[in-house]
Amino acid sequence: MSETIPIRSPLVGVPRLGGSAALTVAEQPGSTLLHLEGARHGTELGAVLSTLGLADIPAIGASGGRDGASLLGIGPSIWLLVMEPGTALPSTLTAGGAIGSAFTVALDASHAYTRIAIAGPKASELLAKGCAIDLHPRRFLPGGCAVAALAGMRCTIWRVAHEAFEILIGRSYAVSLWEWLRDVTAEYDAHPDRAERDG
Amino acid sequence: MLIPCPHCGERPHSEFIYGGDATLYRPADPTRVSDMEWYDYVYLRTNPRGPHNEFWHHTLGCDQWIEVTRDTLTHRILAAAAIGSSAAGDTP
Amino acid sequence: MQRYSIFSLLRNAMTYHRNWAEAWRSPDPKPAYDVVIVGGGGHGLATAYYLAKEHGITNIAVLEKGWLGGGNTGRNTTNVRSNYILERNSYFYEFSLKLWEKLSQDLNYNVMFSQRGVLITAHFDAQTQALLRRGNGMRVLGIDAVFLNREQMRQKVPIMDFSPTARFPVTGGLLQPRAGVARHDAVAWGFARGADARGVDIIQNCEVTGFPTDAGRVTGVETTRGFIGAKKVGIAVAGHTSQVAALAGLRMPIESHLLQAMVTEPVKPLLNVSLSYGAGHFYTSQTDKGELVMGGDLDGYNSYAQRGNLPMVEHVAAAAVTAVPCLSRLRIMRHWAGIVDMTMDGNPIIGKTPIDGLYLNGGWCYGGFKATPGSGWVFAYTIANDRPHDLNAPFNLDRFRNGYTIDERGVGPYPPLH
Amino acid sequence: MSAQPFRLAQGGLIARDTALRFAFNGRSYTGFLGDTLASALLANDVRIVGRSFKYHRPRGVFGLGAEEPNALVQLGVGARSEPNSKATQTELYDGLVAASQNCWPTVEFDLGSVTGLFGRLFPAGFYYKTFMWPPGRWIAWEPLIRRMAGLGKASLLPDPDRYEHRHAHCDVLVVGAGATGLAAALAAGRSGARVIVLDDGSRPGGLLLTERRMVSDRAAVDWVSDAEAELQAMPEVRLRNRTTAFGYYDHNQIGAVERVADHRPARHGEPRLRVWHIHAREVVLATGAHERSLVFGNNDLPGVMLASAARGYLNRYAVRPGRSAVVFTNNDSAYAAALDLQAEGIAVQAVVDLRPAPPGALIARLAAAGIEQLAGSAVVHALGQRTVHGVCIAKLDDAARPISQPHRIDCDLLCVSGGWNPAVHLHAQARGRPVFDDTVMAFVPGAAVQAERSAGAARGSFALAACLAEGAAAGAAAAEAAGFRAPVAADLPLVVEPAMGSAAPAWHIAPAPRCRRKRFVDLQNDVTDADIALAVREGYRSVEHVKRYTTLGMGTDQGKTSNAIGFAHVAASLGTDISEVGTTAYRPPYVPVALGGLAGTEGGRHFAPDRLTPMHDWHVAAGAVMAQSGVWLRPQCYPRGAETLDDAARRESRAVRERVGLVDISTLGKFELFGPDTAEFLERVYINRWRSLKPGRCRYGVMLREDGMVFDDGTTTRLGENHYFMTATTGQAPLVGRRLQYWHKVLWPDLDLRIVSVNDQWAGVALAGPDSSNVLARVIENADLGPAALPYMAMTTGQVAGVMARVLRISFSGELAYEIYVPAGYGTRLWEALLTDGAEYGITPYGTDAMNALRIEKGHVAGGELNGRVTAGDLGLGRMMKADQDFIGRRSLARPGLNAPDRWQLVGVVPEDGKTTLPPGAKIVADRTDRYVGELTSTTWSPTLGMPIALGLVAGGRARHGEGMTAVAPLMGRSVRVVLRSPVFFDPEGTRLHV
Ligand SMILES: Cc1cc2nc3c(=O)[nH]c(=O)nc-3n(C[C@H](O)[C@H](O)[C@H](O)COP(=O)(O)OP(=O)(O)OC[C@H]3O[C@@H](n4cnc5c(N)ncnc54)[C@H](O)[C@@H]3O)c2cc1C
Ligand SMILES: NC(=O)c1ccc[n+]([C@@H]2O[C@H](COP(=O)([O-])OP(=O)(O)OC[C@H]3O[C@@H](n4cnc5c(N)ncnc54)[C@H](O)[C@@H]3O)[C@@H](O)[C@H]2O)c1
Ligand SMILES: Cc1cc2nc3c(=O)[nH]c(=O)nc-3n(C[C@H](O)[C@H](O)[C@H](O)COP(=O)(O)O)c2cc1C
Ligand SMILES: [Zn+2]
Repeated sequence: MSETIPIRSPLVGVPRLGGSAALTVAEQPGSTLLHLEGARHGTELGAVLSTLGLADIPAIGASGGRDGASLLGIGPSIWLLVMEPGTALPSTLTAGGAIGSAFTVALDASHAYTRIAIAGPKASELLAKGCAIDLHPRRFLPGGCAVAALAGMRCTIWRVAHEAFEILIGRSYAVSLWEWLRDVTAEYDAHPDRAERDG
Repeated sequence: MLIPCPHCGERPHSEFIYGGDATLYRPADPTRVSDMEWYDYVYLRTNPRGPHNEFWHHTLGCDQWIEVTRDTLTHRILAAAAIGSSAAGDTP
Repeated sequence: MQRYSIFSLLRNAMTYHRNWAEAWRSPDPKPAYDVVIVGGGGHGLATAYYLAKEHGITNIAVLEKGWLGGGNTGRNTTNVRSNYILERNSYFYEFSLKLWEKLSQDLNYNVMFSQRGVLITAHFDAQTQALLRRGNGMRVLGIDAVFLNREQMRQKVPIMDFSPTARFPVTGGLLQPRAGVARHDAVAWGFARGADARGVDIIQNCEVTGFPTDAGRVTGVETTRGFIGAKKVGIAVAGHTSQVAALAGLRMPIESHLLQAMVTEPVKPLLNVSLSYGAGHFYTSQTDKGELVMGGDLDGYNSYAQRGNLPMVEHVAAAAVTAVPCLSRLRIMRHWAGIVDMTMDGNPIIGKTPIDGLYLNGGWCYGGFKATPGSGWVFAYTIANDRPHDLNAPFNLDRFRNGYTIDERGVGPYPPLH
Repeated sequence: MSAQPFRLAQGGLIARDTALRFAFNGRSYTGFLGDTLASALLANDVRIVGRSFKYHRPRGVFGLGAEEPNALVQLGVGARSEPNSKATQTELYDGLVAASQNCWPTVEFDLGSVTGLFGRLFPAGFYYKTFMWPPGRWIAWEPLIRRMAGLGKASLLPDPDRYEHRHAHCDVLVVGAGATGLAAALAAGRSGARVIVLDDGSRPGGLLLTERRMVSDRAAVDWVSDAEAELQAMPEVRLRNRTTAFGYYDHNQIGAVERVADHRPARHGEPRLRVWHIHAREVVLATGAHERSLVFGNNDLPGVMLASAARGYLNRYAVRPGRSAVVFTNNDSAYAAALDLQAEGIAVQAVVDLRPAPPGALIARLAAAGIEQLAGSAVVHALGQRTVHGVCIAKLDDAARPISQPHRIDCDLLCVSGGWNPAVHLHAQARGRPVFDDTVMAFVPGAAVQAERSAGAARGSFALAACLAEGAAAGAAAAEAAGFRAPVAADLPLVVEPAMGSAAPAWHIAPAPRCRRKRFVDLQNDVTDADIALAVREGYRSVEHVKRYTTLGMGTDQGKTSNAIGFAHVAASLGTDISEVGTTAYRPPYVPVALGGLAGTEGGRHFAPDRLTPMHDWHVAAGAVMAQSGVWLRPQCYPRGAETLDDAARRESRAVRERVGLVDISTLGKFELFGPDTAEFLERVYINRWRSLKPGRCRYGVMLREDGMVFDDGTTTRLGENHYFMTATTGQAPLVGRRLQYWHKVLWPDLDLRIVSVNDQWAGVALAGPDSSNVLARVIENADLGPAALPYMAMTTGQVAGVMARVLRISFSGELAYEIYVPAGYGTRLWEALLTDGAEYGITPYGTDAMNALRIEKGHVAGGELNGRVTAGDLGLGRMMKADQDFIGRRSLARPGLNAPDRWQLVGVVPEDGKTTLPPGAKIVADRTDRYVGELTSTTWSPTLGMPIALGLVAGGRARHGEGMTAVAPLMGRSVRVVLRSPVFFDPEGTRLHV
């Protein structure tokens, strides 16, 4: 079944970004994503929420969930369900299962996005090089998410911890974003490449 | 400029694409309106020098059309709302 | 009119330039005129000038709400060209270009029309084909155009990025050799001086606030300096066309948009052609004083704020250094904006209005500076004869209703896209 | 390497233990860490730094910082060379190389200065009056003018440095870290607000660093360090030196440029400049003031210097700006300069004060210091050829006319102070209107429009005590306005303030009789008082006209030291007063900003992202020639061996016609539509019928704009009862997505449907050719491909290469063909499977060139034809239009213009001789050769007909099939006889589709 066949990452072949104390940037392959629209408030939705351990469905900009399954509010009655690699899906959360009927639209989006984890003390400084939203921890709390321009590309930016972010970028843009990241992370020694050392 | 997206909050206008005059009213049945009325809908604009009801599409954000009232002289934003929940004014 | 020449310059040097005459008077408005022109920009002044010169009508007032030439004429990037896609545009702008070629002598005022060529760069196949269609069309109509291949481009603008790592490699370019740039302020001042010398009253700080009519015919203008009678009234107010036309109860197929421009610090000659980048929103030329004048795309929203915003400035800068990497260390010294009157097909409106005796010249979008002499000439003809000249007949107001739009970009009734 | 003859033995804020070597005009010198290039040049007795713009007159250091009009140098060499760099703002670093500009052969002896001799021939605007002959030959004169103008030289090499942007948000932004700014930052910071403090200097302190003052019993400099330390300690406060706010934009957004690595080499990966986008709730403008000059003969000679600058070089840099000085002022501030200079052993010959009765306290202090004081007098002109050697001084009458016989005093330094201009630039950019204040004789901030407040010297409060108090108050008020409680500033630092007299109006000192020496208002652009008078005399009366006619304030300094003086001269010439005249518009940037900085990382490599298809890597590995198609990169063709691109495309298209090929169509726009009203929605947005479309069936559709022109075309497939799959053309896809939403959400919100873009989720492959079904049959499981189950324009699903796929029997090529869609992450898998199983059918990957050839043969329209000016009728698609229901654009179709007989219509075009290639982009001429009746829109070589063919648009073309015309391409010197025909060159009956 297709679920078992690994998804080919668009970042195969591009130079990887290593890590440093200040910053690590790495792709997070293998998560299962569902694009959800139009919550049908009813028993199915209830089932889905309880599986996720949520009392209520997250508002735009908020997220919630448990056991490696998180629901992100990314638009007006639009959500993204992010399931960590390897999390055994409760049947309620399969497109065929309860979630399929809890929402007007439940589409597999696992192939649509490339997921990039950015963590470390310099993480928000890095994002501030290409993203206009206010990342101050008072304003953008862990668990918060936002769809915004990063280096001019549309991204879902999800703060998973004080110093850790996840970026969901449209697959066809992934390489362009990665190359930008390569460029702007150089100063943190986030990758060994010394080619353009200067002075 | 910063546009307060009713869904995403304040964002630079470079995240948006402009959608023009939001006070236009497309006739329910275009066949029933005069050439003049149709011409007015497709081509004529009030183009005010002051408060202007307009659409913006949050292309690099929530991907929604929103309705904004903005002063075209000062660029002050007077109101912003999701489509339909028209706080921004008199679209039919 | 005191003639300008190297000799008059020498003569006046002897007297320490104390005896130069005024370039134009600053008269008070008369109670009435044969023709009142609303708007003291290049087009309004040129209209008055040609009314006097070509049609012998000299009892004219040009009313300017601010200082003459302070509108888009005073803030544009001065490209003068006739490299258009559509036939009607070609005829009109080529006519205007021919007037440019004699303008300094005609006005006895050096407008510094520098025919250094306007060059549009090509990077993609579809774009190359479009430029070829355009250039071939120009040539058929007798307008000069050459297509440069990559090598010829390298010769013409060596400072562009011809490296293997170029973001968008240059594959060619369409050059109009006779096109170029001019000294924008001089155009307004030259026409003002020429019109004034023929008896035209140029009245600054006089805003038109209304168009009294009698039985469907305009009788004059209300202004901040009182009523001024007129047999005929011509509107040439560019970015403010909707506002002014509304005073006469007319709705316009126009949106007013912001267009920005900027200049670098002056440097020694660096670029000898007016360059327009095909792979991004950036075009530039170097003034005789040495600054590179740059522009890009519209800000993209209705605006009357005659002032720019940072995103477009930065986008132009990005395109600039992408196209011409050595510009990166040049500094922007000033940036500003103008209010352009974007029509629904990206082309101007020059002709009669539903109101007798009221004529309209507007909708110049971001491209009316090159039209200044041509526009003034045909508008003067239209006002004098109460009917359009063949050259401007297609640019009538009715074309939108009748489906005869002149849509170079082919994007339809969405002004910011033109 | 020379000693530093003009360096004081001790003092100054320089690190004497760190000597720095630098070169100027080929000679090498030393300075110290903490120097600017200007202070180091003065320390080394370099007086002539550059040549002026118009007359090429020698010029020296005039100011201390951003206001500098004169000391512009060519900084650095090679790719990093930068013209017009202000020596006063260039921090000295070891190995710095700079040179004078705008001079030849040398700055000491510049041939260009002959223009000075004929200066009289070049009054303001002289070029408007001549160079008009021979007619139309301005272009012949132009090069001369251009060579003389233009100051420095731009490097012709690509810039090796990096640039970045950074976004920042704060409650309170304080611009300027002088006494006022520091006081403001402390007050705001103590409230807990998020504060950003910017200063364009290399360290905070502003003019305090140049003054010998005490702030609450500590030396001012120490007070500054304490303030700095306290601010550094506050977690929510950021203090940024070398960072200049250059623009105040809408909604309290401020642009600032940080000079990260101009004074030292960049560290690995670090940018040279960082441009900040700061969004501040509240802004405090503590930007200080710029000292003005005075207008008298030869007031541009090297050695003439602003008093505050002389004082700055002395106190901050421990540099003697001269040996013996005269101070010329109209206000108190210059007295401190005189006293400091005298104290350091520079013989101050006299303080010449325009005011008949300067404050007694000041007179007393001069007397105590043994400095002569000449009240009610003026320097009528400076003496000297290349630098100041002396001044001529005369007493004045009430009308500021010299009365006494001028007497001479020798000196090599003339300190001038014509009062101060508050730096209201940012306030004005924020749409405030500066107003003229008669007590300080300057334009001060008017009412604020944005959330902004000025304090200290920036609002005309020049007394240090006032600066500190206003700063603290402004900082607190800003924090409060941003919603924080600012503790009442307990300990305002104490300062002893010398009594200040008011400045004398000193805009214009009449020249001595018959004195023809030039008297400059704008030093950089060589604008004299005579130029301004001339402009007004010639009718250029608006201050904006004067500016443009004389170029007043249009230099790189934007008139910081000169504009106000110029406006006053305009007022004088008009006989009105300066508040009547007003100012010219203030525009960003406050200081010039490098294009690279504004571009940030968007310049060059990252300019416009590329979109890549799921099979991108495969294409590249297979040696495809990748071509930009909108934002996407797509294979144009896959040349083999020595094949040219044309050969490759021909081989590929032939392969499709004869056997089977596959092409990557992942770039098509893809949407899924859900909901009961979807069919109705499609009826309204497409020109053709949709309700009749059954599940499992596809249909080709055309969309119009409201003006009736064709907007886009594509196919839509009904996947289920209320579930549709729509494709749009690659180029229009984003626009189509927005329009679909607009039509739904804005026009018909009542329709119950949802539109989701699934562009990145799906990979698409078109498998085309007679053998396509055979190949597909091999890769697909549990799907019936038989003509009954899957006829033309039908869809099915199946397992392809082990993954669920959508298979649409659709053809763009005119062959039996399938569009196969699988989740993007399996795209390459699908692609490779097809190649493997297709091998024995000689399956051939094809690119956009071949795809074009095939669709042109079939008469399918694309980019070239869909130029936004064609109707469905023009394309021969009129029959598709439903008659009985409205759809977008329909109402516009009846207009005469859209039904004119001479509309350009789609035709096929072939060379008359059946072989000559058709020039791309050719126009088509019929009877008259000075007009065209149409054009070629797409040209190619037909694999089937084995000859060149084209699609074109021709006036009334549909009725002109068979007519002979000429395709002309003058640009290529080509002209080919052609015949018009039907646009469908291949299988008009579509038999190949229905096998
Ligand atoms: C940044 C920028 C770059 C451009 N670049 C180019 C280019 O490279 N090439 C090109 O060909 N074109 C260019 N243009 C367009 C060109 O500048 C204009 O189309 C042209 O100058 C219009 O001239 P005008 O005389 O019609 O309008 P303006 O020069 O704007 O004159 C109109 C005048 O009417 C006055 N007015 C308005 N309302 C009233 C009233 N009620 N009463 C009295 N007076 C009134 C205004 O004050 C103004 O002075 C550019 C425009 C901008 C803004
Ligand atoms: N005696 C007088 O007549 C007189 C006149 C003027 C000033 N002063 C003295 O000057 C001082 C005034 O204090 P102040 O703090 O108001 O002014 P200041 O000049 O001391 O400080 C202003 C600071 O702001 C910086 N700055 C200006 N524009 C900037 C921008 N756009 N971006 C970033 N930084 C910018 C400057 O570099 C400077 O460091 C006091 O010491 C006062 O005594 C005296
Ligand atoms: C072709 C051209 C060249 C310009 N060159 C300069 C220049 O060298 N220096 C300068 O300060 N401004 C220059 N400007 C900008 C003007 O100062 C001014 O900003 C512009 O005319 C808009 O007017 P405003 O800023 O008063 O609104 C130039 C403008 C144009 C159109
Ligand atoms: Zn949004």
